[in-house]
Amino acid sequence: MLKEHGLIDLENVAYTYSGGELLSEMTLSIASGAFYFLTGPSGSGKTTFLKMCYGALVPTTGTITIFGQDPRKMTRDDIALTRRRIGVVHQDCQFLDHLNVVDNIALPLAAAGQDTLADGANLKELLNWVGLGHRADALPPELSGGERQRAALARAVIMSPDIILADEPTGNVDWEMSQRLLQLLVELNRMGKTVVIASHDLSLIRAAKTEVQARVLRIYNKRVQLAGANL
Amino acid sequence: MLKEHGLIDLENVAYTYSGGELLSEMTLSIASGAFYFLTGPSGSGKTTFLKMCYGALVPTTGTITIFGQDPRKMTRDDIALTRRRIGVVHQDCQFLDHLNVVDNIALPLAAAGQDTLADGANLKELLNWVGLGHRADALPPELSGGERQRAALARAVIMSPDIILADEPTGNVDWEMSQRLLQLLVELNRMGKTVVIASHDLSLIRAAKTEVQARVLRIYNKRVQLAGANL
Amino acid sequence: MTTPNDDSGFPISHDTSRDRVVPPTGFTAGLTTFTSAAMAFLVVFALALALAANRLSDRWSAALAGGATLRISAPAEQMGSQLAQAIKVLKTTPGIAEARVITPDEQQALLEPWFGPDLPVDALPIPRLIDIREDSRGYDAQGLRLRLAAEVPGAVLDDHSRWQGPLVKAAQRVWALGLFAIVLMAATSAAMITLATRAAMAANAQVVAVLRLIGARDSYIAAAFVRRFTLRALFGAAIGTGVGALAVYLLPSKNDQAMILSGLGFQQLQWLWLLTLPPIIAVVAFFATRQATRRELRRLR
Amino acid sequence: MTTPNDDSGFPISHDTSRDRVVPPTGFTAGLTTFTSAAMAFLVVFALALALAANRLSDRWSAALAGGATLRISAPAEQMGSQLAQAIKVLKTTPGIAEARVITPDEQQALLEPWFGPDLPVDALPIPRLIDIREDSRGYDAQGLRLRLAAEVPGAVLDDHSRWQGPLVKAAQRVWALGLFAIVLMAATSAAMITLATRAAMAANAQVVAVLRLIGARDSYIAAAFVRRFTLRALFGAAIGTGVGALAVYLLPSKNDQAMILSGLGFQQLQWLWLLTLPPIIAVVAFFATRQATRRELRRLR
Ligand SMILES: Nc1ncnc2c1ncn2[C@@H]1O[C@H](COP(=O)(O)OP(=O)(O)OP(=O)(O)O)[C@@H](O)[C@H]1O
Ligand SMILES: Nc1ncnc2c1ncn2[C@@H]1O[C@H](COP(=O)(O)OP(=O)(O)OP(=O)(O)O)[C@@H](O)[C@H]1O
Ligand SMILES: [Mg+2]
Ligand SMILES: [Mg+2]
Repeated sequence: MLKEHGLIDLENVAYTYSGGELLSEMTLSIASGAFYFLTGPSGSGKTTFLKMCYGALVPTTGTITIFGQDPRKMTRDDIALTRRRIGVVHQDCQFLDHLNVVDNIALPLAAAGQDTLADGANLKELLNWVGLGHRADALPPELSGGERQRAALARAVIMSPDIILADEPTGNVDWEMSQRLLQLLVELNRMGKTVVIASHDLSLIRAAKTEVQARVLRIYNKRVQLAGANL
Repeated sequence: MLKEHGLIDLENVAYTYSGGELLSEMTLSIASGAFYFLTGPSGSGKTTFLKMCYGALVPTTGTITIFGQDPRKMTRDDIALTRRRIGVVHQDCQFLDHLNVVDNIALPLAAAGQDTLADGANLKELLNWVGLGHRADALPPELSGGERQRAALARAVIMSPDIILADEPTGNVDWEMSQRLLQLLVELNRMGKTVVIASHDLSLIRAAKTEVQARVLRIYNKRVQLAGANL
Repeated sequence: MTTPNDDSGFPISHDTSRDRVVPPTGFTAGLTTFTSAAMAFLVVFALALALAANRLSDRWSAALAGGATLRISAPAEQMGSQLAQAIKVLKTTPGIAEARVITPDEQQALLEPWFGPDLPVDALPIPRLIDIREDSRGYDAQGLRLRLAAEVPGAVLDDHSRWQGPLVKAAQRVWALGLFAIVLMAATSAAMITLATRAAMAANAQVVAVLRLIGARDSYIAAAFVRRFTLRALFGAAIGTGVGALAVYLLPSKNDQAMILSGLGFQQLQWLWLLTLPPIIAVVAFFATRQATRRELRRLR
Repeated sequence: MTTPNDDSGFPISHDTSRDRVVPPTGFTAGLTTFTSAAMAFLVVFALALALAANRLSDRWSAALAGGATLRISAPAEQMGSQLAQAIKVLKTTPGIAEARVITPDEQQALLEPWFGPDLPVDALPIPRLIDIREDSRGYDAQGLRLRLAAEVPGAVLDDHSRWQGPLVKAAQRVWALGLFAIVLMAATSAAMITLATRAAMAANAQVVAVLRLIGARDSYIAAAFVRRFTLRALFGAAIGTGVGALAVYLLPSKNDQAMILSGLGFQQLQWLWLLTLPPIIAVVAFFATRQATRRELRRLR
């Protein structure tokens, strides 16, 4: 069953906040190993879509299947275990403000009961990748906006998850840094990870297209559509 | 004295966090009525600079003069009164999560003891300008990332301040919306308000240059420099 | 009664929109209310205990009232004159309110437990007793003894308080302990309300940051928190007092033999004392939160 | 003593890294510690009061021990035989531990307050007294009276407990009230610690959100909070107990006349009871926080 479908499958999914229907009739499949961009105007439902993908929200109608499981039928422990296979970069990156950057990035390892120290070398490398090598001992409130986003990305990939869901991971960083972060995600994608990036930054998407075979999902008029080659 | 100088004057200002010197030897003046962009790599000190401009941080060395006053010599009440003349858009927009969008935007009026209802008409107009007319009754945690940024901008301008300091006000909104917000700021500038926008989005800056005589401040190597026409 | 979410009626500020900036709910809110309620409840009990002890010590004090007995042993033919002489002495002793010769019948009753009802008091050469009540000034027992020795040779002064005093002292100690417990709980309440306020302020650091950012003065921010917390404390104290009063009222100790500890409980006007409890706790909360808010605002600069 | 920020030594979990995810400081932390401390302090006092009352009621009960006096009025020539007869009856009455004829000297001493030292007890036709101590079973006063009426015509049984009982009852009531206060405070502590935990959880909603996001199980999150709060409660209770014990120890009530309320205070082994207080409060805190955490985790889904 997992073979036939993607990592995450949506079937006729709709989502309604108290305000009204936001997303509807979404049927699509996030294919394993693919690289996706998710775009659409502000308030169109990108974050909502991603939240359904990692089980933080359940569809109002329709069915979503995450790694072959329906989140409605999963216990909270099941959801916790599933989350370890999903790296999430939240739009408003949240950290434990009393732990320093390294500890925050290594937190998924601690929560999964893995030894933090064994991965010490990797951790350092990762920190340098996101340009936070010199800020390792800083507390999250001492980071700049862009630094926080990079730390969130580092935390999302530390468990080497099967799929990475990043919500505007480059919203607060300069062009050079955003290229570097994109590079990191592209490399992870080449290692077989699935990547979904929500972004309104069309120039970023264009730049990525030169590096990777990216598919662009576009939320328009409550529907998610696969955008063509033209952007 | 206020005549001769700008709204905010920095003289040989340096700022040092516990980590080390971040900004140094900054001598510049924010001229009344001008339109500034503040740019620089992530972590270069844009937010720090803006925080000094509204008195949230005081320089480690050197002197900053805000509306002719030295924040080091101001009481907390003085600072509060000064803040009413400064509209600030924080990078991580903060709201009172238990009040709805309208009340949050009108909060500066309430804190200043002004009647909220008298400005009712304006408030509605402003909400529509930032595209939040339909979300007026929502609570801040129910807003999307871009919606929050727009609400923060609306709150910053509601008191009709002398100067607007906006930290990445378009980091989470799509191109179309960012143009619209820029338009709002340009109009305010035409009405005589001083505007300072910290942003790493060069295309936004380029777009603005066609509309307004904008000066670009660039943080580079701990110094703030006025960038030339070439960007 | 004003509920904590109700903005009307408490005269700290007329600007009711002001404390809307403080989130209305949350567990620090519940904590303050509950703390006040619990403390008020305990204070009601301590008060009941203290008042019962006070009543008891009053009653015993009154019963003794510096009570003393003058015992006169004399041959039957001198008894009359010695009694009269003793009364004369006592009447002229400052500090003695009353001196009364105990009649043979009363004496018979007093002795009955020891000798049975058939004792011929009149026929026996037993001493006669004079009951002495001192007034508020008290009398000088030593001086009285000296005078009596000179003028009424057969008289012996027996001072009851020598052996009944400890009873009164014990009751007074319970009363003092009750007051001590009340002071202790008031201090504890104040400390807890202070801590709850600071916890709430810390939890609402973002609220403070936002208000600072938009140019709210410290006094504006402080007033919002103080008002909110004072109202919560008042509300909690009212509930605690009410429940406490009900519990004291329902305590099954009324129909008991009222001799020693006349049961916990308030008498008539004492119930009115309870009405002062909630305002007192609210005032304590007011100053505690004001202090806490100011400190926290300095800290969160 | 383990401090709340010290991760060693408390055997809830060996994974000491675990509760680092809960912010170590903050006023909800102080609140929990202070609440436990205050409650432990008050419990120490309530315990002291209760124990003092218990001692008192024990002493009085023992002193009375169902104490009674048998008074025998008889012509001098029959007195000896009636006394002997009465003792015989009493010795065969079930429930009476001891019966002792009070000697003339003792009787003289008892009567001295009333008649002075010169009373010729022997020469007077005053009754003789027999002191009766009942054993734990107690005796049937009514039955004894009937037997005595038949066999010892001059005997009258005077049951002390008739008028001394209320004293014992009063002391027992103080003891019961002390226990009641302790239970009340334990309940209050539990409620406050629960509220403090929930306040802390609410204030740390972001911590919970982050931990959920990165795939931490509820049990992991809960354990961190429970451990932290149990340690804080233990720490606070230890401090409160220590300070309370010191205060009781220093209370100036020792050299007082020990007759009625023998002073607040603990005697010898009773001090050891105090050692059990902190663990008990910690256990209460453990269950209170576990309950609170689970509920809060469900709420913050
Ligand atoms: N909890 C909520 N309750 C009610 N409405 C909500 C809630 N969360 C989001 N919304 C609304 O749903 C819409 C979509 O929100 P979402 O965060 O998914 O947008 P988005 O595409 O991520 O936007 P952005 O690019 O600005 O982040 C917005 O209008 C938002 O106000
Ligand atoms: N409170 C603090 N204590 C120590 N270092 C801090 C603190 N605040 C900021 N910094 C550091 O100072 C540097 C500049 O921070 P700042 O937020 O001013 O950068 P920025 O230019 O706004 O970056 P961005 O574009 O990413 O928002 C960063 O490296 C940051 O980690
Ligand atoms: Mg979003
Ligand atoms: Mg910044």
